[in-house]
Amino acid sequence: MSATAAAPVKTLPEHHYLNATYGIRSWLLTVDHKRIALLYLVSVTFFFFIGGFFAMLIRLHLLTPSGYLLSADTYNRMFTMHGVAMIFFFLIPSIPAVLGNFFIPLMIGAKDLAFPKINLLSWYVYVVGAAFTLYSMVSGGLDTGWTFYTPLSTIYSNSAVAPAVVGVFITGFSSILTGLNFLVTIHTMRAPGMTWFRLPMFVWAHYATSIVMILGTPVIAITLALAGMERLFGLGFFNPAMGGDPILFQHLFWFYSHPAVYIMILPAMGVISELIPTFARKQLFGYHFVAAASLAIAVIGFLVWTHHMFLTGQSTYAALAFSFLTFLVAIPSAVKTFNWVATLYGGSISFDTPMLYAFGFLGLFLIGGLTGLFLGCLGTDIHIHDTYFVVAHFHYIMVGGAIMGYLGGLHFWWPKMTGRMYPEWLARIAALILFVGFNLTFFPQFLLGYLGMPRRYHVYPPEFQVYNVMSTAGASILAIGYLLPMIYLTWAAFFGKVAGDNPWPATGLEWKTQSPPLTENFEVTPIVTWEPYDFHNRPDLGLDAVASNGVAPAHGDD
Amino acid sequence: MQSPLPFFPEQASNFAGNVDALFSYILVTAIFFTVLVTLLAVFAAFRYRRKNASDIGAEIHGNTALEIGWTLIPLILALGMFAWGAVIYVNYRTAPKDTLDIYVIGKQWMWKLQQPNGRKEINELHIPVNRNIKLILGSEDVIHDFYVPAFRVKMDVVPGRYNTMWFRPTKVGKYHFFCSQYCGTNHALMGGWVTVMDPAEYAAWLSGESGDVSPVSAGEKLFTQLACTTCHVPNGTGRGPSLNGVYGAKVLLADGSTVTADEGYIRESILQPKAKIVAGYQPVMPTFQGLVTEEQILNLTAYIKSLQTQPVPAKGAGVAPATSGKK
Amino acid sequence: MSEQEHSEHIVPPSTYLAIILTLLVLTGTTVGAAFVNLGRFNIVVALAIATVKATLVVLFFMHAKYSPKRTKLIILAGIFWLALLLGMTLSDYITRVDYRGVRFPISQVTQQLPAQRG
Amino acid sequence: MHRTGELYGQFKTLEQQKETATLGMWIFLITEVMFFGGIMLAYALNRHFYYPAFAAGSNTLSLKLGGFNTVVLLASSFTMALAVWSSQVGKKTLISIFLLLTILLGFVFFGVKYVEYSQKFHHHLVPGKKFDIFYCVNNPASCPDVAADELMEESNLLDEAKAADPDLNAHAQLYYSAYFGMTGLHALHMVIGAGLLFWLLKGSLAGRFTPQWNTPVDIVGLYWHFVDIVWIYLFPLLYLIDRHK
Repeated sequence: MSATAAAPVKTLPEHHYLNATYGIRSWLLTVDHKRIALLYLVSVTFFFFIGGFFAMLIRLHLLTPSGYLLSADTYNRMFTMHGVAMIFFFLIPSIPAVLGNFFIPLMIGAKDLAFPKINLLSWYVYVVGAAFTLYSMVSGGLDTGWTFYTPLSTIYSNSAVAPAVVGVFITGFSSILTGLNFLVTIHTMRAPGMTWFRLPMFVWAHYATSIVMILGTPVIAITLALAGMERLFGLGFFNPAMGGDPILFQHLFWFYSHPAVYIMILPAMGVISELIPTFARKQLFGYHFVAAASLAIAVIGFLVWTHHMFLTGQSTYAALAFSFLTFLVAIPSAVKTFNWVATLYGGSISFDTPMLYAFGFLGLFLIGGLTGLFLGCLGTDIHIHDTYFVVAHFHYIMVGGAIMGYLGGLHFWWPKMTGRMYPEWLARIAALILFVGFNLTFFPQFLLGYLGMPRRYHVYPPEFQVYNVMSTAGASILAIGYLLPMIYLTWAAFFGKVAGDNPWPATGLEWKTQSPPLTENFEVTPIVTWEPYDFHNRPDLGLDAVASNGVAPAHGDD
Repeated sequence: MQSPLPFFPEQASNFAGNVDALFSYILVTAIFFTVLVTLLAVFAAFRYRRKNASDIGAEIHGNTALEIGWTLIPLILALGMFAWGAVIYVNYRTAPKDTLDIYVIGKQWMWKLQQPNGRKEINELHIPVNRNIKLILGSEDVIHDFYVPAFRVKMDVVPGRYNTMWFRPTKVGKYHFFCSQYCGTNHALMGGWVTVMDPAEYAAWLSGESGDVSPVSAGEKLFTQLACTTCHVPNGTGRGPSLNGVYGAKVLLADGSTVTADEGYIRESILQPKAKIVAGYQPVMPTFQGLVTEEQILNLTAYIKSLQTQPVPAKGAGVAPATSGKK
Repeated sequence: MSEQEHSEHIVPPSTYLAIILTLLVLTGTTVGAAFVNLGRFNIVVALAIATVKATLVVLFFMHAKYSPKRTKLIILAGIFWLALLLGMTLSDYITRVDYRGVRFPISQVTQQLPAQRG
Repeated sequence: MHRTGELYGQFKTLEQQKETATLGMWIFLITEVMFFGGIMLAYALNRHFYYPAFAAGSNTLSLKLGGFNTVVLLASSFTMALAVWSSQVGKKTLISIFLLLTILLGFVFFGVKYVEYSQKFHHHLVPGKKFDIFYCVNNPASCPDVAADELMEESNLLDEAKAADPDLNAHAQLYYSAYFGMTGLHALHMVIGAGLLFWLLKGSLAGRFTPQWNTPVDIVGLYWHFVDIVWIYLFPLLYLIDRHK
């Protein structure tokens, strides 16, 4: 344990996972979870910029009511491929497969995940799925919407549906394998003393996420398999011409795809639950409640899926039940938010870039979550279902929530992953640009939605133009906000200042090893004797032992 | 839409005011929590900002009373939203009886609409103000969705089944309607205008220039052509039940259950006569599957609906005895 | 990890033999039952017998009977989630007013069908 | 990760390693349950909507072949269980014998499945444009493998079903969608299982499995039994609808 390195000029450790072996083979055949995480980092970033490129075209096109630069068919392909790339190939793997893969073993004091080879396999599965999807994008594109609704996708679309469906189907197994690996690892690989209630909240969040991956993803797999076979071989479950029911597809699709939203947001919540205590230097308020809220979201999240289908003609009774459950799933999210804010109280708050992302997340997730109430509510959903209101809502959750969490986590752990610091002031400016650009892009879409502009329109009546122009302007700012971190983080990985083992300092086990870590993570298996986020009994962090901000200590009964 | 930055669209139906009110209620709640959380966070960020590099925060682990509080209060507020929303939704999904029924067929990428008297329109809908309007929605290909923002109503149009939606326009004027479920290339072009008119103007519009036969009379003709009259004798003496007054009433079935005779039931009885047998009758009716077109079924249904006002025979009607007095 | 010691419970071949014989008898029973008209209970009986057979396989062939509590919990969770998927979806279909799914005449729709495409 | 004997580097003990592997397999099997759950749901709904078509479709299947395959699969589960037992008590030759038996039974299953599939193909019972549930009844000459009295029976059944459901031919395709979808996925799992069994056989011939270390046998055993369980449900759901006529 070399946490007390306080040398005046910091240097990178002599041996670490990055220089353990060299050559392309040592990366492509690695079973080291940290290297696999970096493989994922490269792949999901690639898809993020593909998706972002499509998004930029969409926003440019919508500058004028009659459409600016794309034909109807091209526009439809753009938004479909934007959705597919972003959801299946960026958002779902982003935090779990990059940050989760890298840090879960480190955080629980394990040498690796339980199944390192399966971990590598999951990346290859992802790559194969991605290859099919890219093939579909270049061979005619895909124009069904990322939701693949039947019978449009199975019978009527003349775009490259089959390879895309196969691609998403295959990628699903990557997600299943990752979730399986995490669940087993968290159960059996914890270091001595790392009890369930000493786990960092990031690990809890991934535990909950993995449950969703395990139980939901197989259902989307079979659904897409059936839809694919329907298109290729004429199976008929979703084909009204044979008496099949297209609504059944939606049931099966949303059984996964609603919980999939929690695959995206739960890990981000986990990141935020790390960032806030670290940068407020304070115990996470209500640890047990935040952990329980993660599990509650994962479980109740499975019971709300038909709120995407209130207007398909589904049973009124079912609609009532599912709307009720939808309101229930809002509660644990609210509990988490309140606990984060309460954690700030009496803290010693710094404004390093990761913390700025945490504040950004709080604001955007709050708006995203609260606007979900309008959609879960039966009365208002009649009006705003399938309008830009929905588009704005889920972008606040997925972009404002999940990506803010992802970027916050990347900045927070970048020194651990690469051993080097990113440029602090540039990063703060980028975070600010992102926040402003994001709000300018997506807030006007709430207004558009309530005014009645349906989603997925390549042309629109002129009365909607003002907000569309605002949105496009915001998107340009947002694009800069995303390019900046990509550039300076890459630069920092090679040329940044050497960070040291624990630059923040933070309490987690991952900070007790060197940066970048050894291939085996720890020289000696650590023994955990402290509570999570406890700054008071950790002399090894080199901080003052008592709080100096005038708030009396209070031992709650959490 | 006059304001350069509009917020609420025009309110032009019975649902609009209520949906906007509910929206405002949720909006106020949402703003309250957004402001509360933001203020608390900003306050904490300033009050507890780090003064010395090695400062740490106070030792606070949590507070169960607070946790329970901020679980229960949002729960209660949320249940209020749920209940209000549920009332509007149930009202929306349950059409009143005295509706003006308009058939709407969606296909890639146009809407075909038909008035009760048979007058057809493409991407245009004329309706009288202050009448309850019911749209019966069918699709010829993929899933569409009929959406009128000014009325705050929409409903998916699903191939293979019928959905219905209803509303009562409250303001004369012209309003956009859209297709709101992505349906392929020209999804965005699949819209048009709803024109809400004074009843007198509507009547004039309806009678003018329409060369189409009303569905009721077309249905009556078909009813004879297809020899339905040989069994479904109005006075109830035929091999099939009399259809007088049957629409909208409860029908007693051979297995003892009852079913409300709505469009769906009538459609099923024509296409799959053996699915539901009226009590006291033999399953002798042949299926008309493939023999009648979609439009002809609509006409037959319209005709059977017109028999609603005919006297119900004491014996031989399909109407269940207990509830034979309709609504 | 304390439940580790008994995970190596060895089931004797005689138990396996008894189980396989029971399974074969139950297979015969389920075929026999299918030839008796029980109305709607045919499916109930068939599923009940299948469930008994599956339970025997899980408990003995797959050693669930001798496995730690966690394994049993996982099995139950799987069954529970399957029930959620089936039950909650069917709850929509069986409470629809027109739950039998009144459908267009096939001829109407098939005319519109373009050729199947890859 | 380094490997010391049979212990992989990320683990501390063989017990931890085995516990982890078993847990992983069980969790994987739960994902399989959900996977088959989706198609079960499609089956359940369509069977509910179109019972006559499903009954008619089921009656065109060969109960003899289906029943025989059920017995074969159950027997293979039995031999698999004995292979696991042999590895636990350290009877190295017996492991290979039982694994071989399991593989053989698996191949018998494939053989029968092949016969069944090709029959359906010749009888125009594969969903798609050529699908015709009346094909054999109308063209007895093209279906030499169906006996005349069976054809008579089938003809009566189909007429009855047609009377109840005029769209029989469309809805029977839904039954066959379920049949091919479910049995096809099951067969795919069997193929993967057979591959795993060959891999085990290689290991057991090399004498790698001992009472101390037999995790692969145990794990593959779990998988094979699961595939058996799926068939235990598929058999009555597909072959035994409305057989009493």
